[in-house]
Amino acid sequence: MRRLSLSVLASLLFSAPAFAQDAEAAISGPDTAWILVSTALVLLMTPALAFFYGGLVRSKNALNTMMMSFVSLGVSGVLWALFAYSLAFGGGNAFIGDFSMSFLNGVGGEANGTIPHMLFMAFQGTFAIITAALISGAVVERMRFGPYIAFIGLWVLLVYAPVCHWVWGGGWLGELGALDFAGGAVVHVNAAAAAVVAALVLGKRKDYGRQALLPHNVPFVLLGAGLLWFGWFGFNGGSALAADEGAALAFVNTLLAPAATLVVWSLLDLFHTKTFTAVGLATAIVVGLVAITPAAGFITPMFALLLGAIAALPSYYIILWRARTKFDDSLDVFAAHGVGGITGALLTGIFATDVLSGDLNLATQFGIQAISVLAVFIYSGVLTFVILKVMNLITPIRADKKEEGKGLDISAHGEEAYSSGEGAILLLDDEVPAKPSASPAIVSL
Amino acid sequence: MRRLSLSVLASLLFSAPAFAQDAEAAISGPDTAWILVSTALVLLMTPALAFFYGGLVRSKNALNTMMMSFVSLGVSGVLWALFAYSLAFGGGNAFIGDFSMSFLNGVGGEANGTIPHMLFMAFQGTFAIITAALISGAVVERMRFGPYIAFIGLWVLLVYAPVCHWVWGGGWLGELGALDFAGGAVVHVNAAAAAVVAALVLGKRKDYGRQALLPHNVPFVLLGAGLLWFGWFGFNGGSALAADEGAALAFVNTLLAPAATLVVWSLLDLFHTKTFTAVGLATAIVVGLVAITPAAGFITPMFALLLGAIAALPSYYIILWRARTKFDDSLDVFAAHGVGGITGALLTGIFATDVLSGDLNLATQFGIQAISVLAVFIYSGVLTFVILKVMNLITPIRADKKEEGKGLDISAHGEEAYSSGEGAILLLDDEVPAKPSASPAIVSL
Amino acid sequence: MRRLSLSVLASLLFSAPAFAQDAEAAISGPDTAWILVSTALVLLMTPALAFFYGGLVRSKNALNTMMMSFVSLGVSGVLWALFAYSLAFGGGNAFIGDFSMSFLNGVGGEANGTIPHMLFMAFQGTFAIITAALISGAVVERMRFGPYIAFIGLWVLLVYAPVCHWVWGGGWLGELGALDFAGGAVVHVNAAAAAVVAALVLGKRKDYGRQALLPHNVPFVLLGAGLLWFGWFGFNGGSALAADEGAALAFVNTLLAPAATLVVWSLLDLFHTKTFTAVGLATAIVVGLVAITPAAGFITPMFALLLGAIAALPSYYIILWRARTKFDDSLDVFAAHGVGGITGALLTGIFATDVLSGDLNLATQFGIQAISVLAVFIYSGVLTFVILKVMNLITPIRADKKEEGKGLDISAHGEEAYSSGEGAILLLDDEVPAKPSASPAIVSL
Amino acid sequence: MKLIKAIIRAEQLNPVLKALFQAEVRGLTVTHVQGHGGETESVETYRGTTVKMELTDKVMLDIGVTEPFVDATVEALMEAARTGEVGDGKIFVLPVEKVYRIRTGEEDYAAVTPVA
Amino acid sequence: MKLIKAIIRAEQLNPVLKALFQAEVRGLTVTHVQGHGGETESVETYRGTTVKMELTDKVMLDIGVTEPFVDATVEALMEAARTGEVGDGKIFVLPVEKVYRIRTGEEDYAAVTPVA
Amino acid sequence: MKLIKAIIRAEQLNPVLKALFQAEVRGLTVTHVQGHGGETESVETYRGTTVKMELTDKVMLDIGVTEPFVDATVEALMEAARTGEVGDGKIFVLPVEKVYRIRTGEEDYAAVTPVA
Ligand SMILES: Nc1ncnc2c1ncn2[C@@H]1O[C@H](COP(=O)(O)OP(=O)(O)O)[C@@H](O)[C@H]1O
Ligand SMILES: Nc1ncnc2c1ncn2[C@@H]1O[C@H](COP(=O)(O)OP(=O)(O)O)[C@@H](O)[C@H]1O
Ligand SMILES: Nc1ncnc2c1ncn2[C@@H]1O[C@H](COP(=O)(O)OP(=O)(O)O)[C@@H](O)[C@H]1O
Repeated sequence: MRRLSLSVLASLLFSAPAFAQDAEAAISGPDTAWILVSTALVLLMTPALAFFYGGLVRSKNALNTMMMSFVSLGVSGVLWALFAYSLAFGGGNAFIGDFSMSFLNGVGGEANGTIPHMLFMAFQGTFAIITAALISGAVVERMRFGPYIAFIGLWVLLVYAPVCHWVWGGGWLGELGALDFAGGAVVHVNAAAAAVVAALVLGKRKDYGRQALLPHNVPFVLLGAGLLWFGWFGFNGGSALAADEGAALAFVNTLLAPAATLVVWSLLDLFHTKTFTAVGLATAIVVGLVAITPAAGFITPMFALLLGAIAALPSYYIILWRARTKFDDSLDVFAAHGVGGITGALLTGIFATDVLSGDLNLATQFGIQAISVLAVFIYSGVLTFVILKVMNLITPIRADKKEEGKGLDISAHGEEAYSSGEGAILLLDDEVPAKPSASPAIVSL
Repeated sequence: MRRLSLSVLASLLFSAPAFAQDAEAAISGPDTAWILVSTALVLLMTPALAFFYGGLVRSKNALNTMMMSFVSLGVSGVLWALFAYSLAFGGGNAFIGDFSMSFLNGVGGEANGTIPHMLFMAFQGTFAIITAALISGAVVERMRFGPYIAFIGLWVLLVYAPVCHWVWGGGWLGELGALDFAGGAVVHVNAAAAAVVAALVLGKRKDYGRQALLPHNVPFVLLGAGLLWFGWFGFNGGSALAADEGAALAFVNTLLAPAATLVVWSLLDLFHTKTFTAVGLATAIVVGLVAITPAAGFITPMFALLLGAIAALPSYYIILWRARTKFDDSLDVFAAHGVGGITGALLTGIFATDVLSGDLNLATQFGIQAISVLAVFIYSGVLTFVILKVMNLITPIRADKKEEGKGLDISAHGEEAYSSGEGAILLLDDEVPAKPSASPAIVSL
Repeated sequence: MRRLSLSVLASLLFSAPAFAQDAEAAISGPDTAWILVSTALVLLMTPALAFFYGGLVRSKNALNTMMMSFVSLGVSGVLWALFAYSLAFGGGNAFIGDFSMSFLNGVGGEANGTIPHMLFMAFQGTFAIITAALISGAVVERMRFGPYIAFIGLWVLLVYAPVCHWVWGGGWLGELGALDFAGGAVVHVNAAAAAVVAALVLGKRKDYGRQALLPHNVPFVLLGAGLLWFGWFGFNGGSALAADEGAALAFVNTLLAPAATLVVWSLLDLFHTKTFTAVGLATAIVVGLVAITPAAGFITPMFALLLGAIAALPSYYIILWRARTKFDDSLDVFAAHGVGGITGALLTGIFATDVLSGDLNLATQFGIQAISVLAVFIYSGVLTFVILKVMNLITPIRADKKEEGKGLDISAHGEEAYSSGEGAILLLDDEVPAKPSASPAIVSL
Repeated sequence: MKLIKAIIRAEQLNPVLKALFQAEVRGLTVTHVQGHGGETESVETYRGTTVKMELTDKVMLDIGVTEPFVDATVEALMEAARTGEVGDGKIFVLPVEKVYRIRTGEEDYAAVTPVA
Repeated sequence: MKLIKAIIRAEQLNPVLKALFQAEVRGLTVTHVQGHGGETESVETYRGTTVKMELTDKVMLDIGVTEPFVDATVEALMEAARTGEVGDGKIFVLPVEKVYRIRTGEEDYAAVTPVA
Repeated sequence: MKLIKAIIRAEQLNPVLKALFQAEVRGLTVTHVQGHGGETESVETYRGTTVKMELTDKVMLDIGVTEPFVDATVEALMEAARTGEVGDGKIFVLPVEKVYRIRTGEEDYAAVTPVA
């Protein structure tokens, strides 16, 4: 592989982008315009997630949490272009693609469907970036940052790419007829399974269950939720890969489903806490968006409302339950993305217009949907377990107690999120300690 | 009506979306692409407004204020799809639509103009969402949240939908020839009238006029203003309902008018306060955007600059005056949206290209514009008064003095916007009080 | 000129926008849709920059720093429409345009390329706005706000407009064959040269090099970086002025280059500080975006990865070096935009597909690129020096020591970014001092 | 010399300042604090986690005064800070051995002259 | 009357509050502070600027108690705030001349009755 | 034992820390406060509402020292905190009855040994 890819690299680097004449004929301007926008929108979802997650943690871990999303923009983005895109969408077999398009070999301006091939690659790349970042919600406030980076890199290659291949790259789940419009299984169930396993492997935060771990900045959570919704129009609407009625349908459903989730969630909140919580509302938006993702292009708007409303229930009660257990899935990735994604995927098998019209058999389709969810959950969970355990043999993946106490912003990033500069003494060059950890403890009273 | 809509619902739920062959012919890809984007942009305006408003209040009411915008995404969004769209755009008569499209009956992928009908519905829905949220600026820091939700729900159905029908849905103001490109009257004057009445009905905040009530986070105000401007390109540019010169004109005017308002406002600020205030600049952006809204597609860019410049004056001085009165329109919805919208609507009657060219008679058009503004203001004001007064008979709409003192974040949402977690004791299940308000006062020194 | 422009103004104001029939034929819907979106995206970059810069300064200067970006939306926006667009894109000669399109004379809905002329004007206008705002990073925390406004106004007219003309408006650099896809020289090198000179003319902050001047809000820096990336898709992707493979190429490169920069930068950070800094990551994103800007449409995606990776090095080390000197380019505009822009512009001369294919001669093209960078740097630097020195004769451009100590938020804007309202006494009308500075010192213990 | 330490409601700070200035007390220092006393605690919920907030926002004043001013200061505080509801706060009077004015090096009485 | 001023680790605040409440000490005031003592300083880097953070977040408690409660309060603090690592903090006991309850005007002993 | 309470300008904190460390004073606690004294107030305007800011950001130091260190500490403070402009702040020296080091339970002199 090494040799191959290097020669591929060489050929790539020194050939002009392939703007074949006849390929251009098939490219549609409107579709290209819409997917350009959609790709930008999906890219924005990763910074949005950084704020959604970052606001939910304590301020001493705010930067670390945000960085877990932001770093995926680099790591997953680069790996996607180098290998993962080919592993996901290269020919290959029913289980995985191949290396034929590594280093973007043959990924040029020619039409793929009605848009330039490289744009399709980029659009899909933004999905890989956000999916990896989603996992971080389960490991915040305690995972070491270096191992985290290594983990998401490996995960994109070994988990995301094959699962994506199964459903959208010509793999077995797609062949089987699984309906997953924009990534209920590929993105959300996939990330949630990894999150569950990662939370269990890392163990709970030392303060979990003993102290109240409160969101340090709820407005940031709302900002994240607002931007996520905005970006999700590209996620779902763009998955139509055209600027047509299909995109409009996916778009409208992405507006209505979370609106319904929000309403039902607020009522549940009112019933259980006598108040309307803001964190709850932000969570509801995400749950509604997750749930409509697999269904967006397959169901009518009224069913989207219904699906959104239904989806509030399981996620709401799983969160209530989870908070009482020792399972420290810190930011409830499982409840929001796992349960939301499963609910959406299963309901897609019931509400899909083709099912309702009888074109698809309900029992069969529901079974296929269940299989797709199960297969993705198990594969992602098992692989995540193996990756983390192997990594842990090489280097500890969990921050030590002292780092966790002090907060990971200082220990992993050498920065504080909010700082007044008071008591910060400027070090001149010769005073800078060789290694921060080596600075000797100053003995004082 | 109940019976009808249920059967409509049934027929809707169990029929496939209507993607008629011949309808597709009329759908334009570019127009669809642009309106997809525009709808997403307008949706983003509501979270943007949450930050604009949220930054202006005290931190103990930050979440409550933001939630007043966010909750509209759910309540107004769902109601729009269920009934309000039909009430606004259904046939009906000169004053209100009908229930023919309730539950999105007949709102499918077929062309409406050159875009899918359901996309048009969604685009218009985002207008309803933001309009309802705008009102909240007049009632922050003192209105109870439950009644607020009920109020905006009723308001969307009873005020927004009919007024929208008058102007854009085939109603009497449209027939009369009122020019309202993107909602000067429908959105801004409408919301402002409701705001004025709501502020008067609720009364002023207990600290108003006695203490300095300062913005707790001016950067959030600027963030809100920036995102509002960004979203407004969809609001005005999208109102052309096509990706053509008309959209370009509306777009360019939406860039230039607020720029001019910003410059004039800064000069007024310099003159009156010897400084350039940031809150002033953010306000200027909104005022400029409001003022250009009714005119965006009807006037030339140079007139947009002029209109933006002129619009700064009345709003600036109304704010100066308002702050000295007992009229606690807390975040100056009237000055920004009411006065800005009226200025814009009236100037549209003078600067419109068709007026300047003589195709329309200046005096007549100006009169029509004045009538449209007046009619909307009165209708919205009166209905708001009735709704609030009736609601107040059922349940108090204003928070009690204690809640107001403590801040509504804790009393209405059981959360704090910014929290360090110190002094927060985790309650185990059996310790959770049945009702928060029932927790007995602990007697201490 | 005065007389001319007034008559132009008159003719403009009283003539309908020129939507010529035959012009319309040439307008492309998809291209228009994409450039509408791109223009909105580029506009958003200025608020984004406000947060990127604003988070990096101390909280007592947060508003001032943000206002330096926001005010450009007004000043540069208005001046662009009135004169600068014509100076940049009007016929003129090799060095500067003319006044033929002042007051948007003749800038209507007719096709310019495949989009409405006025949309092209607006798109270019958003570039002028952000370029002027970029300079502010070098002068924060010490420049007086009034002179700053005057400076950017003059700079847009006297520096930005001509330089833009040289490269894109039919001027000598374009003629020479300089490749600058979206503004490596026009925007980034241009702003950086002004920044260097402005930092030197103003001198360093009084605390610089003596106290630790820490970012007061790193999440804001990340928010800014995220929104900048999002907006940059319009900046680079929109510069193709069409929704085609060219736009897709520029877009994909804008995704991949910063991803590579981010990875390399993180490794450098790890090597030098043993941590992954968040401020570093945010900076890396900007550097990668800057570097790919001149190259975006000219190189293949694999070369974009390579270019992004390389670009990390010079900027990283220049920042390390700069922080140890007395050169207080406070937010490293030179390192990020100057060095990044130069690296990008030069590598464009090497990696451009036309160069690699032999269609362009490498040595020649590299030389042209070097000339373009040099010419822009010198012109911008010299003119900036002259403007600032002349301004300084009229009024001091630097805040006095007391204002600087107190922070410019209070002295220049009469506001605080974050305020609890405690200790703020409401002044009644008659108590408001005529001039803030005139309030007599109250003698106390 | 005494140091008067008063813990009051945050919302009473402005009237208290006004009352102190009228009592000719012009020098003081204010700290944001959180207090626990007899007030009802609030219950908050974050995603299923219920917490009881033991602390309430308060403001603490440190006022250095010469003996003759002690009573006037305490009276001004008592008057302006009182609402009558539980949670109004406490006043502590502490002995001070020495006071310096940093700007001039003046000591004790002279260091706070305008007050005494 | 004494004023007990304790500087403790922020993360020990909740156990300390619990211990104090068990010792029947119900009135107290909490301030966010930053301390310098024997702890290792952290080094931070911002764009090539390296700084040493001399101060660590701590929490300061001000507790007014009557004499009989002094020892119990100090003991509760010592127990609940101790981790055994450098940086646990200090307790200062200061004399108080007078205490007032703002709500009622009660003085001294009565002003803090439930405590003593 | 004494508790030295100094209120200084926020911008003088770093030089003050340096001076204290040189005077071998290594233990101290810092609080963000806002002070009112003889400084010029600033006037701010928010949408037509004009307010006068009565309080200025300051920093308060609490330093527990043994008697022999009192003078050195006060001198270090006076020197490093002084700018000569109105608003430099005040120093209060309070008597302390007892000091404990939480980590070890050491008392008084021993509790602050390195200082004394
Ligand atoms: N013993 C004490 N020591 C220090 N601060 C106290 C003490 N008792 C009360 N406080 C402060 O005073 C505030 C109000 O006290 P509380 O006992 O609730 O009021 P009241 O005096 O009206 O009964 C508390 O929140 C706390 O900050
Ligand atoms: N002399 C002092 N005066 C005031 N506060 C002190 C003093 N010494 C220590 N402190 C406070 O106590 C905290 C812990 O002190 P330190 O000496 O590090 O701990 P230990 O007592 O475990 O040796 C410091 O961060 C500071 O806030
Ligand atoms: N009597 C006092 N009690 C407590 N703090 C005081 C007192 N007088 C002044 N201060 C504090 O000292 C700061 C500076 O005091 P000021 O009187 O303005 O300075 P100067 O001593 O230079 O005249 C004030 O902002 C306040 O925080």
